[in-house]
Amino acid sequence: MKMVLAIIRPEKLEDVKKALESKGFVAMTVNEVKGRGEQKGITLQFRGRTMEVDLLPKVEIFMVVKDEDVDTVVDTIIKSARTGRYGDGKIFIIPVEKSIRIRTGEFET
Amino acid sequence: MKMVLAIIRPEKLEDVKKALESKGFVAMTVNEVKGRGEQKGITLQFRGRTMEVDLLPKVEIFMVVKDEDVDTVVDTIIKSARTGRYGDGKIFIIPVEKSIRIRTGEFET
Amino acid sequence: MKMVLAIIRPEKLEDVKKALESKGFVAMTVNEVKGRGEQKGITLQFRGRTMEVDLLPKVEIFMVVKDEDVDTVVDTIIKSARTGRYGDGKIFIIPVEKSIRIRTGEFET
Amino acid sequence: MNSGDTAWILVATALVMLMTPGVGLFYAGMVRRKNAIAMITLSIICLIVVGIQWVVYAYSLAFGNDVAGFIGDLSYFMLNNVGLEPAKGMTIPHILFMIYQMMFAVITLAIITSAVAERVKVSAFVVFGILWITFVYAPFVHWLWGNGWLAKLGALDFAGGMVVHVSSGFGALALALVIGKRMGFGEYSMEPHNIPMTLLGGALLWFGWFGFNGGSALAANGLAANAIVVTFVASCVAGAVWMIVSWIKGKPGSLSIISGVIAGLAAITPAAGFVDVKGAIAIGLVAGILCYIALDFRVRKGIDESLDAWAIHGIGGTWGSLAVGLFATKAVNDYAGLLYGNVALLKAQIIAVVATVIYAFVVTFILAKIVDVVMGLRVSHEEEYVGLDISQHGEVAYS
Amino acid sequence: MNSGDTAWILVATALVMLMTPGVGLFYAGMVRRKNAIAMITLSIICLIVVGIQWVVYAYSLAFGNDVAGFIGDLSYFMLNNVGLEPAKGMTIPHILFMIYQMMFAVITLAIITSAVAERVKVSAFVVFGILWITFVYAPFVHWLWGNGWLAKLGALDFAGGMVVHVSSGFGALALALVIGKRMGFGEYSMEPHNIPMTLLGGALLWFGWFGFNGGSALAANGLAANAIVVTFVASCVAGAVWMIVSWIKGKPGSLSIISGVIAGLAAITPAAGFVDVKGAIAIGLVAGILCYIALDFRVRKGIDESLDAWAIHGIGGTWGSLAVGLFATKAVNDYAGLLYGNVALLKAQIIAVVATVIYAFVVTFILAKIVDVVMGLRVSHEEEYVGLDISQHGEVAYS
Amino acid sequence: MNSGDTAWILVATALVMLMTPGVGLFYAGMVRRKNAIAMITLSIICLIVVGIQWVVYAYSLAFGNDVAGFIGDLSYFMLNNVGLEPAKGMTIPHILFMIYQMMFAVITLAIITSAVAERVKVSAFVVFGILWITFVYAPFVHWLWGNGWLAKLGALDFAGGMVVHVSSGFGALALALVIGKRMGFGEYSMEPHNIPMTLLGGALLWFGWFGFNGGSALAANGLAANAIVVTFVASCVAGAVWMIVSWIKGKPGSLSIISGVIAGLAAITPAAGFVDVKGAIAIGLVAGILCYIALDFRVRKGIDESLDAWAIHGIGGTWGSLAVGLFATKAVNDYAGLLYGNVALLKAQIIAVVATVIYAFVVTFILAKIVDVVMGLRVSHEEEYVGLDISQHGEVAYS
Ligand SMILES: Nc1ncnc2c1ncn2[C@@H]1O[C@H](COP(=O)(O)OP(=O)(O)O)[C@@H](O)[C@H]1O
Ligand SMILES: Nc1ncnc2c1ncn2[C@@H]1O[C@H](COP(=O)(O)OP(=O)(O)O)[C@@H](O)[C@H]1O
Ligand SMILES: Nc1ncnc2c1ncn2[C@@H]1O[C@H](COP(=O)(O)OP(=O)(O)O)[C@@H](O)[C@H]1O
Repeated sequence: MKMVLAIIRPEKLEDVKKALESKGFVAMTVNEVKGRGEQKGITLQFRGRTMEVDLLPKVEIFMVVKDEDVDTVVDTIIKSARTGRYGDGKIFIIPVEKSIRIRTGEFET
Repeated sequence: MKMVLAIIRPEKLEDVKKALESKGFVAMTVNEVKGRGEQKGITLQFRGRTMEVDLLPKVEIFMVVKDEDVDTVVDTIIKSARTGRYGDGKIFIIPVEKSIRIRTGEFET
Repeated sequence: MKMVLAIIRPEKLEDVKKALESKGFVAMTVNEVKGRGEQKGITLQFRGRTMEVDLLPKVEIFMVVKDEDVDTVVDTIIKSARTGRYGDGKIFIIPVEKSIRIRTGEFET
Repeated sequence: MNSGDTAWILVATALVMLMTPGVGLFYAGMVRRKNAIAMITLSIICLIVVGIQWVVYAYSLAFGNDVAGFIGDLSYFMLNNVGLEPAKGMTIPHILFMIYQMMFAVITLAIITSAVAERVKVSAFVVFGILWITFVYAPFVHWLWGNGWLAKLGALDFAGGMVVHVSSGFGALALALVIGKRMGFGEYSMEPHNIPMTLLGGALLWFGWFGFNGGSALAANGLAANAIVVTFVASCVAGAVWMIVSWIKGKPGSLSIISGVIAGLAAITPAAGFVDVKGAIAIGLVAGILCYIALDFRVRKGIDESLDAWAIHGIGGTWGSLAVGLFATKAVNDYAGLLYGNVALLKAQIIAVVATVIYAFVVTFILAKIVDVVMGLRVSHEEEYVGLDISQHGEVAYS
Repeated sequence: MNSGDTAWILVATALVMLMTPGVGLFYAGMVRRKNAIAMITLSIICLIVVGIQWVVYAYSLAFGNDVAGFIGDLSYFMLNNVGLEPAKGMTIPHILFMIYQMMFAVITLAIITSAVAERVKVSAFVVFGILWITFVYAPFVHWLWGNGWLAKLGALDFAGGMVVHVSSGFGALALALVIGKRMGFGEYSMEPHNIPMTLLGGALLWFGWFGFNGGSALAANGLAANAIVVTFVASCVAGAVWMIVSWIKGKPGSLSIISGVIAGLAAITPAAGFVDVKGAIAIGLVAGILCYIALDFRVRKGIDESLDAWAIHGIGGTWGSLAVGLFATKAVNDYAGLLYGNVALLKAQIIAVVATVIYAFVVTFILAKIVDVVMGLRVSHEEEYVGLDISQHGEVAYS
Repeated sequence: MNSGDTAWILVATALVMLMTPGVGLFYAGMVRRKNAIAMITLSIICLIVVGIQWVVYAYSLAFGNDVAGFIGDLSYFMLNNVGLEPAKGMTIPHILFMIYQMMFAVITLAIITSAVAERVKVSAFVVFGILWITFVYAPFVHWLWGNGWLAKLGALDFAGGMVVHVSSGFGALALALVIGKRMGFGEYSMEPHNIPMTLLGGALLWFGWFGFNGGSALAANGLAANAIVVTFVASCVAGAVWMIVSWIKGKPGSLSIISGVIAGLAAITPAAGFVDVKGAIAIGLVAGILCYIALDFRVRKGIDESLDAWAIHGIGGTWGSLAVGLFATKAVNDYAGLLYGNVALLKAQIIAVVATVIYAFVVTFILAKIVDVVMGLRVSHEEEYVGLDISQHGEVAYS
């Protein structure tokens, strides 16, 4: 199995979810994160002092799927998350050795 | 080493922590996430407009442990996190190549 | 490619970011988490009742980098995140099979 | 008509109005994140529903011509005969007295929402609320302030020790027993999701209480001034007691401190127009201790009266109402208590407290049961699990 | 001078002042997290900028000696001739009337920020605000309260149905059209980031409205009391309407309920000194329905008047101003409406409403265009993307 | 007794009371998340502790019969002789004057908590607070308002420029030097955890200040009206100055704007009953600039007076107290300043300012040292690291 870990724009979450759902991929875990790619930083200020802020809000989705589904999932995410502008995000594929359902104890590898 | 990554019910966190502790597994990283398994969505509404909300709060725990400890950890989590109802969550086992302690620089593989 | 996943002190984030930047590693994803290493718990209280709280705020950074860059990144993080006291955190190296840029669809392995 | 008195009651009305969202915030901070909106919204619904109900008929039930010492008639239905001129014996417009009283009805119902936190069906609460104001609150007002049987008996309740706090406190206890515990109560801890919100709500309550107790003098005079002084002092003392006790038992939690403050405020409410500062200190001291014990008892018994309206308002109001019979002094008003050699007042207070405690508990229990049987007080397990914000209101508090 | 009246207006001034940060919080809870500070800060900037502008010359434009029925002269420039003694025909210090009026100007501008939420350049807003107060708000005050042409015509506006709500509501609509939609509007949902904050803001508005409408009696008397009663009742009724309608269409969202309350408050504002409780119920009922429809219409048309100042204040104020002509009753004040057999008042109200709606929309549109052309009303795409908190204020709301 | 005056001071008391949790929220938003509860709770503890202390003996120290021009005697111990009737020369109940003054004592101590943010031991703060009110605050009140030596000298302090702001500001500076910097101060940035909370707190302060300065007229009259006008104008001007300066240096941060507003409020406080609007503009302008420079200086010197009570209240209050001697005008009250040809007042103000600045700094330093030596002012490193919410109160702000 593989974990498909995608970092996307927060405003694209709904689209991505729907697109994946329509392909039958429902189960997922979602997390709000911050990230930067190659963008420049932004200068912040607090009562006269200045500081750099360069991390922008992103959404991290991960789905653990069968090896043969990886390509479909990746394709679906790319299509639904893309705007063509900087900041669209990245997808990483990570090997998963085992997946266990807590409710039943059953597992897949 | 392996990373045991578990998605559990938030209200089970205390139980899981205690169960792991009693088996000697203390170190862990915890994160609030949202997720869905196979549950149906719920319809939301904002001043007349409606929207689907289907991600429920979950807690993600990960522990990086020695290969031989994986089964104990997984078993302990299953026992302490299970309610038997939908939404109990999942555990994923991910290979870890190396673990480094920042304070000392020492590492394990 | 590898994912370098580091759990550090929140107050060290700026230093770590700057150190990595100066070595040319800009892209990263950051997340607020809670964690514990081997510290003892702390007793909390709510209107007379008591409870254990033992998870302290940490920051999780991950960077997906080329295999040959792993050591530099790890070294840089260790140097910039270390205080020498308990709680400095850990770094984990996880294999990544593929990395895809959503904007362009291009990928690296 | 006196413009100074009118100015003060105009403001006092606004202050008491603000207390209801104050209760909403106070409670909302203590529930889980998934029920934050629902908790505040219940307080807003109290404003809306009781606001309408009061002008239509409930004011009349409370203050209409006495029927058998028990209830008012419908002479003020739709505010008929409630004019812009002062009512007999008053120095403020009759209609101002009416709306000032309305705000008391509103907040009393809001206090009760403690009992149903995180599990009530909104529709059922609306129905329950209308019934409760009709059959518990309006009669209590009539008994004590509308020249009903307790007033005739000589019982005193300056700003609502029985009318507001006993009624809502013991009502909450009954309601909690009918609706049952929250899923998971006692199994895992349900931590307050936003303590600063609770402290803000508590601060607004404290602020509004100046209008609540001070306004009950219905004039801007020495009595009003005395009321705000004893009110504030009692709250400080009870807050200090909770701080010290929770310190002894562990750490001085902010929720303990602010709960102690509210306990002191509830306890001084019936007495604010009758006691002096020494009385206030005594009332605050005992209120602090009693309410702390009550809360502890409630928790140990495993009763899920979730946000402690009973322990704080119910027990605080009970103690304060009895304390009127002890500490009332002619230095402040026309009445003397036991400490000043008069036993009759204490007797009247005991009768009034016993009557209101029993009536509030029993009638609330019956009303809650009826609503539960007819339409179900409680949401489904699934709705409770996802939280009332989503299931009842279709909203998410923070995003 | 009357000390009771003065006490009341001192307090009413403070209450209305608090409404402006109240608007800030109300709005801020509904925007995305990245614009939370910016939304509150706009309201604070309204206080600061209009506060200064008002004492320098805008008060004079509004209440100075009449020039052609359209505007006041500069006789009160820098508060010359605005003393500590009562002005003619008043029982409160002239300077107190001045600051009470100032708070109305401030909040009116704050309401308009709805239209530019999450995309306005702060500098441009400051310039727009100064112009708008000068060319729209001050004239409206003069027309209706400064003995201008509408006042002479016999049009009534008790506490600002046209002066405040029509002007800001239709102004917001024009401004929204000029500045354009938010990036992504209509493409993805923009969820409110903190609903409890909106409910808190709403509660502060509700609270402050006691001073807004009650204070407009400029005395602590029966009229003030009537004003707060009808104000509160109308808000409850309109809140109940929104609750019911949103229940029918889905779930009773808290944002619907509180929006309904605000709609009721806006609608009763022009009428609060002229109608009785029955009139208030009618006004609240219709306001609830009309504003709900307006909001729905706005959404369906894809107009990004982001936080619905138009639908709620604009339409609410319009309806309420007309309703004065229907429900005004001599039981409350010296004026009678259509229901009481007088058609003249309704005619005056219609003329006034039409004039103010058109003027507010057109002149605001022109002012916004000028500012847009000269300096740009809107931030860059990139700044909008990272949010105004960072790009305009260099701050992050929560960390 | 005058009912209008009484109504106003009843309300003003409530308004000033609300300022203390306002300070708590204002400060809490600027600290890190792990200390949010602790910061608010300190303000609540000020209410509780000083509330009790004041009625027991501190009011008497402040306003009892003069002893050597320095302090009052114990004639008002336990509020003996503080009745429901007006005190000599007043139109409001004596007991009302007492509680109004109490709220000033409370908030002054709350302002000082700036200096110990995120590192103070609660127990030590309670002890320090009791000492500080006894040995710094009560004497200051006596000197200026209790017919003490500065009053006899002719020094004026309308609403607490020296009594409240100089004392707390310079006290905070001394306290900060004794307790030392926060762990990590200067090494990494400590970002405010919740700026909307700070803005809300600031709004409540602004609101409450109407009661603070307006109420100090002790009557609902032209003087009170003038006080709220100049107060508001000065705050707007100083807020505008900070906005502009921070704009020039980067971006107009909301924290800058609201800090400027508070600086203006602190500066106008001593002058609110003596100057007119032109004076207010001048005071606000200079206050904005001076306090900004002071804050900058404090940061550059690496002094961890964490939330800038010194820069804002201390410097603002100092400037405002001197400004009384410049801008006081007989158009407002019985006193004339330098600009109106009277040099005596300025002399008295200079003496008073110098005396209070030195006394506040030195005595606070000594008291803080004593507490530090006896019981330790500061938590352990470990407790500071996990945060005061957990270590002092056993609570977590948000979950
Ligand atoms: N190498 C990386 N390691 C970890 N996270 C990354 C990496 N590259 C990108 N990200 C994450 O993806 C997000 C979007 O990346 P970005 O470079 O902005 O996309 P694009 O290449 O389309 O501009 C970043 O904000 C960051 O969270
Ligand atoms: N394939 C998956 N990939 C990623 N996360 C998953 C996956 N399956 C489940 N999860 C996570 O686990 C949580 C619980 O899963 P769920 O399916 O509800 O458990 P159950 O199978 O007991 O009903 C989900 O909310 C989601 O966060
Ligand atoms: N085995 C582990 N698995 C998962 N997370 C870990 C593990 N060990 C440490 N961590 C994370 O790293 C953080 C810091 O670890 P800690 O043991 O406190 O560092 P140190 O060894 O320097 O004291 C913890 O709070 C936790 O989040």
